[in-house]
This record gives sequence, structure tokens and C-alpha cells, in this order.
Amino acid sequence: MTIHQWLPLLVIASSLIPGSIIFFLGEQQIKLRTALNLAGAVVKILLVAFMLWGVSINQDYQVRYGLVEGLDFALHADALSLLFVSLAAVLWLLTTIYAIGYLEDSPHRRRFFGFFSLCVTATTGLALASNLLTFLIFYEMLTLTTYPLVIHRGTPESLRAGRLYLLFALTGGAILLLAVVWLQTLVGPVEFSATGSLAQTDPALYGSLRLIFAMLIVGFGVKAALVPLHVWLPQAMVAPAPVSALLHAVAVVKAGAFGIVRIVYDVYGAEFCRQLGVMIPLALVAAVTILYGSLRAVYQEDLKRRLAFSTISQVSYIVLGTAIAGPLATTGGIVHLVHQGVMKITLFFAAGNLAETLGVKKVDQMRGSGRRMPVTMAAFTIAALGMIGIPPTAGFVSKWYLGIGAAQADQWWVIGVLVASSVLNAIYFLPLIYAAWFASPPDAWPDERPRGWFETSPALLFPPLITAVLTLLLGVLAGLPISALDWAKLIVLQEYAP
Amino acid sequence: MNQILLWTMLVVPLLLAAVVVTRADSPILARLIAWAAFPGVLLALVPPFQIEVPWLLLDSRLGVDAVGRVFLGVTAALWLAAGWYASAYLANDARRHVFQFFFLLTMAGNLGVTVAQDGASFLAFFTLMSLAAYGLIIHDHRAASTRAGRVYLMMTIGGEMLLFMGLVMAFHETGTLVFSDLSSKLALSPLRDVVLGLLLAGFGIKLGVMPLHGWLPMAHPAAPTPASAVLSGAMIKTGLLGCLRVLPLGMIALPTWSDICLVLGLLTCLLAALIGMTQRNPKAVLAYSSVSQMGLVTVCLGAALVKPQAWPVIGSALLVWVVHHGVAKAALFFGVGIAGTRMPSATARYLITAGLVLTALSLAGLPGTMGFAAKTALKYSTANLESWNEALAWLLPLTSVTTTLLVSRYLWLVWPGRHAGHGRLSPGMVIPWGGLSMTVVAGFFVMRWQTLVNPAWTTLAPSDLWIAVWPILIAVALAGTVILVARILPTNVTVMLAAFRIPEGDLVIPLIATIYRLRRRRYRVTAVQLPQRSRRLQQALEETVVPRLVQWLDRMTRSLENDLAAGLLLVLLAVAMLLISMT
Amino acid sequence: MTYPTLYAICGVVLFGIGFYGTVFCRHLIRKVMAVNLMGAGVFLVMIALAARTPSGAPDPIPHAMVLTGIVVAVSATALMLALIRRLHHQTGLTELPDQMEH
Amino acid sequence: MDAEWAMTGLIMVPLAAAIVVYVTATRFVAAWGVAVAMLQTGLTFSLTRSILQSGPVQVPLGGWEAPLGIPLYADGISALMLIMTTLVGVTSTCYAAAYFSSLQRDPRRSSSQPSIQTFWPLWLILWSALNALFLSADVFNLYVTLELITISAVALIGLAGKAQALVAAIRYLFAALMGSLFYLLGVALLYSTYGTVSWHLLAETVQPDVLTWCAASLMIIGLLLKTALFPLHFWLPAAHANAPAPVSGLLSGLVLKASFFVILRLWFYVFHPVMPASAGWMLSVLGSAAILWGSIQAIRQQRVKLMIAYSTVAQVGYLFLVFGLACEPMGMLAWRGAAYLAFAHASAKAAAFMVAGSLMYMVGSDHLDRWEGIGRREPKLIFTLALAGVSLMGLPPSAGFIAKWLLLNAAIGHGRWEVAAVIVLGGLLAAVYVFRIIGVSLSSAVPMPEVAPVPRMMRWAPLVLAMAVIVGGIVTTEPIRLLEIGAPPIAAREVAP
Repeated sequence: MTIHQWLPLLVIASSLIPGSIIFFLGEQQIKLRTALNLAGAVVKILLVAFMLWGVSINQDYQVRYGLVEGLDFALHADALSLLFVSLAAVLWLLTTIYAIGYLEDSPHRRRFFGFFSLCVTATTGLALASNLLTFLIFYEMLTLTTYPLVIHRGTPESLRAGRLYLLFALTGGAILLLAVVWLQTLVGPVEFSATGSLAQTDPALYGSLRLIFAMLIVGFGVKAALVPLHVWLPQAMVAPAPVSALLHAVAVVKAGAFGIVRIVYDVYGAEFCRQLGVMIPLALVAAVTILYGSLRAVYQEDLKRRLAFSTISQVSYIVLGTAIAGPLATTGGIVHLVHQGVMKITLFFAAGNLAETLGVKKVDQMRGSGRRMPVTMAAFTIAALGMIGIPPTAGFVSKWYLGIGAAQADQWWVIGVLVASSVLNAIYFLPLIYAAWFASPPDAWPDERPRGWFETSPALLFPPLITAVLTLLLGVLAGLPISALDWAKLIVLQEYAP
Repeated sequence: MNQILLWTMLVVPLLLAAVVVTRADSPILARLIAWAAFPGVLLALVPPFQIEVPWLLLDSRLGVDAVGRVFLGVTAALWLAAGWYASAYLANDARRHVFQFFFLLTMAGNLGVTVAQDGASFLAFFTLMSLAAYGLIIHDHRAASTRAGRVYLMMTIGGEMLLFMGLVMAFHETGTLVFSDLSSKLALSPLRDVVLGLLLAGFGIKLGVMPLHGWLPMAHPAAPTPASAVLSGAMIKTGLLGCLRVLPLGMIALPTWSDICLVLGLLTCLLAALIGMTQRNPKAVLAYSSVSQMGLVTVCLGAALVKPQAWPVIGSALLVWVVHHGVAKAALFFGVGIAGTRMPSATARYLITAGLVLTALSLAGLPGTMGFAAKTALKYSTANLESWNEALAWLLPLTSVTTTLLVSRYLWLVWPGRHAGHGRLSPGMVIPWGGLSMTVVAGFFVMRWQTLVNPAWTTLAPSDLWIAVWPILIAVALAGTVILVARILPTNVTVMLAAFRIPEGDLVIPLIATIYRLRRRRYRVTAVQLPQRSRRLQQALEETVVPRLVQWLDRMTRSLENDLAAGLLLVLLAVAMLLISMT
Repeated sequence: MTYPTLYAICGVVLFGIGFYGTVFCRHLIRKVMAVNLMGAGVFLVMIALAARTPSGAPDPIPHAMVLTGIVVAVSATALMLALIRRLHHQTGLTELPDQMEH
Repeated sequence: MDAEWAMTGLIMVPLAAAIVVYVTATRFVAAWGVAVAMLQTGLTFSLTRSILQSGPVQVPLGGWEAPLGIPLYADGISALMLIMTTLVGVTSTCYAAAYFSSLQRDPRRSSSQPSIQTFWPLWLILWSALNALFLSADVFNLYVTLELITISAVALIGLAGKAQALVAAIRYLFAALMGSLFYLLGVALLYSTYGTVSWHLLAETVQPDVLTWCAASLMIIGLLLKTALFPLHFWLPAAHANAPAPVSGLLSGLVLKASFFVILRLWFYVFHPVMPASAGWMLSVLGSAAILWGSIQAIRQQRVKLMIAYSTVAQVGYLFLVFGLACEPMGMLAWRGAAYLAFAHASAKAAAFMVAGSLMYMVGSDHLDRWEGIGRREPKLIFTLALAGVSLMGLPPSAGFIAKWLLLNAAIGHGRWEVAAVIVLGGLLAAVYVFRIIGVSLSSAVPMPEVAPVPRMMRWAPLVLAMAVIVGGIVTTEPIRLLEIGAPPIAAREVAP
């Protein structure tokens, strides 16, 4: 095997191996565990950076391993997967640092960090998968490795949330499995290719292909939290903040959205999807999700629940971009994959800081928090403005491309949806920002635990700061050749290559 | 060099804002903040240029052009003045860091808007300015300020969305965001009217054209005086700048749009003045005066859309107007702060009173002031509009009357010495004010001397003088009559009349109240009824369906999983298999 | 009908009776006997069918099988009896209780 | 080593050891068990290698050829079954050694627990019989080995000594004997018709006539009873749940597979040409019913071991889907899937039972209520259970996933949507009971429970087995290639109506 085959495996192994070792360490071997975690995360970033460089000079990183007939385990680093992998790698490092600070002195950290690494392993694998089967394998692995994280606290509520999560995720996975097998019996093993591979299918099979498409969307939609498959997501908020952060920004929700992108572009092909007439329904579902999520978020009193509904809404931007199709909308959808991740993780980090340092969990407890924790709330503010789509944040860039993409595809109503959602975002985010900065703080915080010199411990403080700066940079420097936008454009160039 | 100046102008306020956050409190920092807009003034003096900045946002273009230059100059100068004024005005404010932070951010946005040459960066700076200004508006945290801030924010976000939609569609129609291409291509696109509708509405909110003006009379009085000055003097002009950037001015006639602009402009001009006269807060009066003045600006735009060939004239008239209104309005706002202080001497009081009166009347077009040039320019530029000639001939002088009445009201409210002043009159406040007030007069002579503007606007021909002066005289007479009548009337009647007052923000107030009522009702629907329904379903499941299922399973298990049943099934299966095999 | 066939049918009938006993008898010793009866039926069939060569000489292989089968049956019976005895010893039961309580 | 020696050794080594252990009543009995386990590993390895290299092996014992002699035969599927037996056997041996020695040391428990001296000879005989069965080349020999398995297995259940276990053992014994006698009657009919018991020779001469059908029906239905296919599973839950900790895994993992293996042999190697597709379909229908019934019952149980036992009922159902799906063009997929599932289920289920046994040892009960919070005390065991659960649910990466993938492919390839749905639904239902246990055990609603210490081996043995299941989902090429060797001719057949 050459380096070209090893590299994808190494990228996966860089989190798998630390994760596996952690299980066998003692609960009290904190230093070693931390070192392993951070080393794994850093190595992963380096490997991904190397891979990015390689792919940009047209190196082909792929590895294939036959499991059984028609079932190949195959990894391939294409532009789209690298986008996702890079996101996962960077945010994993930050989340790990954050989690180390967040879970200081809490029990079962070994279990937590073990599964945390495995969760990222699954995400990375899913990003690098080069056929539906490999994708499916990692998708299911993701479900399993997230469950222990969701129920980490072990309280009755978290157990209930875990059950609900499993109910949805596993059912979705089962439907997905059926669809994948069905597709395979119709057209043989399905590899991802830049322009989709089903366009040449016998027209007699179109009916089946439509049904399979619907099943695939349902399967991925569960994780992507498309309405009405979103029920589990707000419940899963009982998990510790780093988990929510990872869940919403990178791992679970994003995996679903990524799956939909793969299906539409790399399996069916955008053109063929339009021919089948499945794009408009998908776009409608996404639109309904966007509006519904935003609308529900307005009425949430619990901060994390509000953020959860916001995620439901925001992730569907990706789906919407995908479903509108056309190069510009696709760019918007794909770039939002990264942008939403960065912004949402900031929000969750900040929410976690509030809960951990001040005991603030409800929206109405946030009054004056900006004075007590200025850096955290500054990060929160930037990310929230990004969510609304205020220029020059990352959110604006995504929204802009979605908007002009919709115009390009003559789907004018989509612009209405975007605007309505932005307004709703403003309605549920701006009062928080106002309360944080301009309202006077209470006499005593619900559960204040001072940590160290800064407003909270450095491990909790810097991750949101970094992601907030990223949120700004991704927007301000969107035109740079190394920005997410540029990479998304490159991907789109491949998808729409003649 | 120019580029360095440009970047300095944009980055310095942002950097200073970052420093202010750390609550560093040094005299050097305070001085730096006061001077932060200075690079902008310098930049307004360099020849026009444009640079491409592909890495910034969506392939940005920044630069100074003939139009932007004027806006930049006024804006930077006003911010500079406001910066000086603020350092004195807020010297004893414990929360001045907060003010300075938002002040700098707003400044960065406002200066940026004037040099943005493409839609995305324009929108970015525009938003930065608009959102940061929120912090200025609610600075003192009074209930009225908070409410004003809320309305401001709602309308700003609304405007933001309109602009977003408009720009998205404009980009789709024209394939570019660079303004110079955009407006010309937009003129020919089939969706022109929709795009223009969205963009004009978006900019109209900032400009304060009725009926989109609601935030303005609420926000301007709420903000601290230096902030009000830039809000009224500089920031609302960005709405005009936006219109100039996207409208295909001088290219084609758009009769529908011109009608809309003219009607709305005139309405705004007259109505705002009338409402403004009922105000008791001098800053509110000034705010309505701004709305009213922006109505005139809208009339100009309408005129340009009727007669494209007249655009060069109208355009320069507008620029003169921008400069004049910016300077005069800022001076008047500063004046509110100055007039309220304890005068050190009678001489000072006279001087200040004279300055205030001069500036106020300049706004009404008093000959010899910059306002005269502006007014004349306006009159010339709107002449010869086929269908509107008759109406304008009457309406424009009428606006002069209303404006004069409005500024009279202002002067009545702030007249130095009428109330016991409080606070010391500090040079930091007087110098910026004095500078601006002098500019109001001096500007006229500068304009005369410069060939920048049409020489006709600055000739002091008797006929022009008379046309400018008679509305003012009528208004002064009217004002005098009102004062006299008020003296004569019994006290209870004046009190009763004085009680009649339109709240700041007029139309918005009932609207907001309705929205809040609706929201409360909606909240009840979603928050209470939905869980109830699902709880009922859950109850039904737990109490009937599940127990029945369990019962049935128990019965099945009992009858299936025992030796007897198994023995029988064994035979049954064997026979079945045999039969199946044989068929 | 030849004798072997008759024996074979006999064996099948015995098998059936044994089966009936195993299923329907509740007393454990009866069940043991019934199972043995089933076994005997099968052995009878085997022995009867050994006479299938035209010459009439018996085929030795079924006989060997039956011998093996008897050994198996004996050991199974022994195990059954041992378990039943132990059960009786512990609980006094002579019948298997109902299934539901596992 | 010679394949012939390996085959003989696989049968004779445990048998001889059983005799030695029994006769000498040595104190180092566990050491004997471990020694046998090591030998078995080597023998299995060498036999598998030889099969992979040179195809199926036939050995006439003592030089006597069929029909008079007792030949041994090993092809790919028998090798896979032997690997399965060895894997589960070795880990169970280690587990049992630790379990019994700690019982001996614990004075509070020894009175109520079976004697260590009885377990080892019985287990070694069972092992020998299992190996013999997988290597048998004639149908009568299959009967003898089946009986040996039954008797030793029943005796192993009886070791638990409690009344519940005795009742279960007796019920199991009656059912198994009845099944064996049905089978034997079938053998008699076959021999009378074709004059041979070698399944190779039978396969060549088998004819579609009434006697053959009678024989086939009797044999297969008898074996169904022994395999506990729904609705003939009544004896299984109690028997498997009440057996001693190391025995449950053996019963569920290996003993059931023995009778299933016989059905597989008979159906695909002997009766396949003469049985109509609809007969196979009938078995598949029963299998589907078993999946649903077993899963639902598992969900309803309050005792963990019963839950796992009912899960076996469901998993057995999966195995029987192959009979309806084994037709062209996807038949080979189904066949491979079923064989692989047998392997996957054996390892996963044995691991699950071992975990249950360990935790029951610690807590003193397998009632789910008593397990609340146990996962916080014993994360490794719960992790092991989860790994085994992954395979039971058919989720990747696990051997169970590969098997279900193959079956699902075959089902959808044949347009059998109802079967596909059942396969998927069964996986979901499995998730319900697996995660029910895991959820309860990770609960923090109660203070961390106090538990008795457990030997380290009782933690590691199931983990190794569970890891093997995962590895089986990754390293699949070799086992699948093994299954090609001597694969049955699944000729072009019509899809069942």
C-alpha cells in the first residue's frame, strides 16, 4: 500500500486509536488521556492539511477493501469530503479542549472521551466514504457512538432523550439500509461520482428510483432533523454542552445533511434529480423545516432548546441549497455546511459557558451576562448575528449564495423563505443579545462557579473565541482562495463539469 | 498612498473599538477616538480611484468616486466634529466606553458605506453602521430609548431583508454587484421594477421617507446629542447614497417611480413638518425636520427619474443639499446640547443665539447661507417637469414655509436663557458646533468661489432673493401670530391646546402595540395547547392501547408456549410440509 | 402385504402412540415411558425395513443402527430418570409446572 | 499437520480429556480444559488452512469406506462451524475456569452451585460431539452426535440444580428426544429407500417420491423442534435462561447451531433437488414469525437472561430465511448470509450470555431493576454487551451486519419485500431490548450499586468474543471464501410463489 492509500485510513485512525486506548486507561489517568486526545486531534488536522494540499495538486487518495461481493469498503478524498473532514478536524480539536475544561471533575470522563473520539471517527469516515455502503457503515456507527454521549449524565431525562434519539436514528438507518440494498439490486453497487451515476438508468426504473430517493432522504432526514423527523433533536439537549456542540455543528445533524448532498449530487446527479421531479418536494420539505424550526425557536424558554430549534432551521439551509440545485445554490448549501458548523458550535460553547460558570440555562436568566462574561457573550453575539445572516459574517455569505442560487433556478419563493427565516432568527436572537449586554445583571447568578483568572477557565473561553473569529473571517475573507467559499466553488465546478 | 489612507480610515475605528473594549482609559486613547474620522477627511481630498479587493467578502470594490467623495467628506467631517463634541459631552459619563465602542463601530460602517463600490461591501458596512447605531440610541437606557431602539432594530432588520432580496435579484438580473455596472444593466432588466421597489424600500427606511420614517423621530431624540447629530447629519444620507448607487439615474425615465417619489417626497416634507411642530423635545423637532428634508431629497430623485437629461443638474443639486443638510442639522443638534448649558456670559449667549438662528434659517434657505444655495439648486433642478410644474411651483415655497415654522419651533424650544441651564459650557462642545455653524455660512461663499456647482445657484439676484425670502417672512409672521395669540388666550385653553401632541414616531406607536398584543395571543396558542394535545394522545396510548396489547400477547404466549400446543404444532407442521412437498 | 411392511406399519403406529403419550401425559414417568415407546417404534421400523434385499437376507446395517439407537435411548432414559428424581426430591413434583413462570 | 489427523483430533482430544478428567477426578481440571482449548485452536487452524488450500476433505475412519465405514467430511461450511465452536469454546472454557474457581473460593455460594467436577467432563463431551457433528458425513452419525449433544447439554443445564433449571432441563430433554426420534424415523425411511446413510450418496440418488418427502418432512420438522424455530421454541427460553452462567452461552451459541447445521446439510446437499420451493418458503415464513415473536417477547421480559434467550428465538428465525431465498439469482448470497449469521450469532450471543452471567454473579440477580446503574460500576461489561448488541441488531461494523446485508440483498433481489421488512424490523426490535438493558445500566438515578468482585477473566473473555464479532464484520473475505469451498449447488430454481 502506498501513502495514497494509507492517508485516508490514517485520518480515520487518528481519532480511532486514541479513542480506543482511552477506554483502557484508568479514570484517573487524566494527563495521559488529555495528551492522547489532543495529540490525536492535532495529528488529524495535520494529516487533513497534508491531504488538502495533496488534493489541490491533484493527488488521488483512495483505498478500497472488499468485504463481501458487492460490498466494498472504500474511502476516497474528494473535494467535498475534504471540506467536511477539515471542518470536523478543526472543530474536534476545539471541542476537545472545551470538553476537557467543561467536564473537569465530573464522573465517567473516560467513557465520555472514548466515545467522543469514536464519534469523530465515524464522522470522518462518513466524510471520506466513497460509496453508499461505506457511508452507511459509518452512519450507523455514528448513531451508536453518539448514544452514550447523549445519555452521558444518566438522568431519567437523558435516558428518555437517548431512547428517542435511538428510535429515530435507528429507524432512519433501517430505512436507509433498505433503500441502499434496493438501489444496489437495481443498478449494482453505487459509487459516489462527481456528477452522479444514475442518469443512464432504464426509464422503467424511474418509479423505483423515486421511491428509493424518498427513502434515502427519510433515512438521512432523521439525522438532518427535517420536519417532521426532528423530534429527537430538542430532546437530545440534555447532553453536556460539548456534545450538543459537536452534535449540532459537525457530527450527527451535519452527517444527515452531508448525506443528502451526497445523494443528490454524487449518487443521483442534480440533473437527473430534476428529471425525476424529486427536487421540488425536497426543497419544500427543507423550506418548511426552516420556517418551522425558526418559529418554534422563538417560543423556547430554555437556551439550549432555542439553539436546537435554530439548528433544525439552519441545517435545512444546506438541504435547501442542495434541492434548489444549480451551481450557485449548491455553493451556498455546501458552504453553509462549514459556516453553520462554525457558527453553531460557537453558540453552544457560549451557552455551555453560561451554564457551567453562572448556572444560566434559561433565556430570561441571561440578563446582564455580557457584563459578567464579555468574551463569551461577544462570541455568542457574533455567531448569532451570523445566524441571522448579517454581513460580513459567514452566515451572510451562505445566505447570499442561496439567494442568488434560488434566483438562478427561478425559485423566487426561496428568497422569501430565507428572508422570513432571517427575520425569525433576528426575533429569537436579538432579545438575547440585548438582554446580555444592555440589561442589568441580577444580584446573584443561579449557580455561579468562578474559575480562574478569566471570566471562566481558559479551556472554556478560547474555543468559542476562536470559532467566533472564524465566523467573522469566513465571511470577511470569503474571497480568499483558501476560504470555505472558494473550496465550495471548486466542488461545484466538479459537480457541474460537463 | 490612497489605498493606505483608505485602509487606515476603515481599520482605525475598528482597532480603536477593540481597544476600548478592554476599558483602557487613557487621555491618548480619548484623543485618538476624537480624531478617528480624520483619515476620512483626507481621503475625501484625493482624486477619485477604485481598487479591487477580491479576497474581501464577495469580490469587493472599494474606492472614491465623484459622488462618494462628497458624501465621504461630509460624513467624515461630521464624525470628526461629533467625536470632539462627544469627548466633552460624555466626559463624566461612567459608561462612556460603551458609547465609544458603538460610536467607533458606527463610524467605521458609515465611512465604509461611502467608499463601498459594490453591493456586498455596501450592505456589510451599511449593516455594521445600522446595528452599531442601536447601541448609541439606547445608550441612556431610559424606557423611551429602549422602545425607540426596539423599533429602530425592527425596521433596520426589515430594511436589511429588503436590501438583501433586492441585491440578490439585482445580481441575478445583472450578474454583477459592482455599482457602476449594476445600475446601468438594471435599467434594462425585465425585473427592474421589483428590484427597484425592494431596494428603494430598503434605503427608504434609512432615509426616513414616509411611511417608513417611524423609527427616526423616536431614535434621534433618544440618542445622546453627538450621536443624534451624526444619525441625522450623516447616517440617514447613506440611504440617499444607496439610491444614487442603484438607480439608473440619467439613463432612462421611470415615470411610475418618479410619481411615487414625488408624491411621497412632498407628503413627507409637509406632513413631517406639521407633526414636528407639535413636538416638545427639540431633538424630536429636529428629527421631524430631517424627515421633512429627506422628503425634498426624494422629490429630487423623482425629478431625476422624470427627466434623465436633467440628471447632471439634479445630481449636483443633491450633493449640495447633502452637504448643507448634513452640516446644518449636525450644528442644530449640537446646539441643543449647548443651549441647555449655563452660559458663562451674556456675550456668549448672544453669540450662541445668533449662531443657532442663522443655522436654523439656513435650513429654510436664508440667502447668504449654504441653505440658500441648496434651495435654489433644488428649485432649478426641479423646474420644467412637464406634468409637475404647476404643483411644484406652489408646493416648494410651501415647504419653505413649513420648514421655517419648524425651525422656529426648534428655536422657541432651545432659546438660550429661557430655561435655567445646567452643566458647564465646555470648549470641546462649542468648537465643533461653532465650526459647523460657520461652515453653514462660509459654505455659501466657498460654493460661489468654486466651480463645483452651477453658478446660477449662488448668484444673489434680487428675484431669486425675493423668492427665497417671502416664505420665510410669511412663516415668521405666522409664528409671531401664534405666540401672540397664545399670550392672549386664557391659560386653560393654551394648556388644553398644548396637551395636543403627536407622540414621537406617530404611526409606529399603534402598530407596535398591535404586534405585541398579537404576539402574546400567539404565544398562548403554541405554548399551551400543543403539549396538551400530545399529552392526551400519550394518555390514550398508556391507558388503553398498551394494556390491551399486553393482554393479547400474554394470552398468545400462554396458548402457544406450552408442551401441548407444541406437540400438536409439531404434527401439523410435519403434515403441512409433506403436503407442500407433494403438491 | 408382506411381513416387513406389516412390522413397519406396526412400528409407525407404536411411534404414534408414544408421541401421543409424550404430548398428552402429564406424569413424568409416563412421559418417559412414552418416549421410550416412540423409540421402540422407530427401531421396529428399522429392523423391519432391513429385510429389503431380494434374497431375503437381512441387511446388517440397520441392525447396527438399532443397537446404537438402543444405547442412546438407554442413556437418555437414565438421564431423564435422574433429573425427574432430583426434581421430585427438591420440590415433590411429579408433573412439569405450567410454562408461564419460566 | 495432516487434515485427517486434525479431524480425528478435533473429536478425540476433548473426548479423551473428558474421560481422563472424569476418571481421575483431578484437582487441576480447569487446566485440562484450557489445554484442550489450546489444542483445539491449533487443530481448527490447521484444518481450515488445509481446506482453504486444497478443498473439501473426506476421511474414512479406520480405512472403512461408506456405506460400511464411518467417514468424516469437512468442507467450507463445516470449517466455519468449527471455527465458531472453537472460538466460543475457548472463551467459554476460560470463562468457566474463572467462574467455577471463584465459586469454589466463595463459601457462601458453593453449597447451591454445581460441582466443578461435573461441568468439565460434560462440557468436553459436548465439545467433542459438536465437532463430530460438523464433520459427519452420514445422516445416522448426525443422529448419534445430536443425541450426544442433547444429553450433555441437558445435563449441563441440570447442573444449576435449582428447581427452575431442572424443570427447564426436563422439558428440553423431552422436546429434544422427540425431535431426535422424528429425525431417526426419517433416517430409517431414507435408508430403506436408498440403502445408504451417506449424504453424499443420497444426494446422488435422491428421487422425488412420497417416501422421500415423508422422510424429509420428519427429519426437518424433528430438527426444527431441536432448533427451537417458532412455534416450536417453547422449551428454549427457560432452558437457556436458567442454565449456569458459562452454559447459557454454549447452548445458545453452539448447541442450536448443531441442529441448524444438520438442516442446512440435509436441505441444500440432499433434498434440494426434490423439495419444492414452497416448502422452503414455509420455513422462511416460520422464520419471519420467529423474528417478530422472539423480539417482541424479548422486549417484554424483566429478566435479562430471558431477554437474551428470546433474542435467540428471533435470531434463529433469521437463519431460516435462507430456505425461502435460496434460489437464483441471489441464492448464494442468502446461503452465505445464513452461514455467516450462524457464526455471528454464536459469538455475539455467547458474549451476551457471559456478560449477563458475570453481572448476575455480581448483583445476585438478572432482574433488570437490580441492574440499574450497574454500567457505571462495570463499564467494560456493558460495553461488551453493547458490542454484542451491535451484531444482534445487524449494525455495522459487525459480522451480524454482513450476514444481514447478504440476506437483505437476497430478499430485495428476489422482490421479497415482506422478508426485507421483517429483517429490518427485527433489527430495530433488537435495538429496543439491547438498549433497554444498556439504558437501565447507565442510569444515574440510583446511587452506584455495590457489587461482589468478579474474576478478571469473566470480564475479558466476553470482550474478546465481542471483539471477534466486530472483527468478523471487517475481515470478511477469508470466511466468505471459505464458504465457497464445497458450497451446495443452488441450481437455477424458480422463485417461490
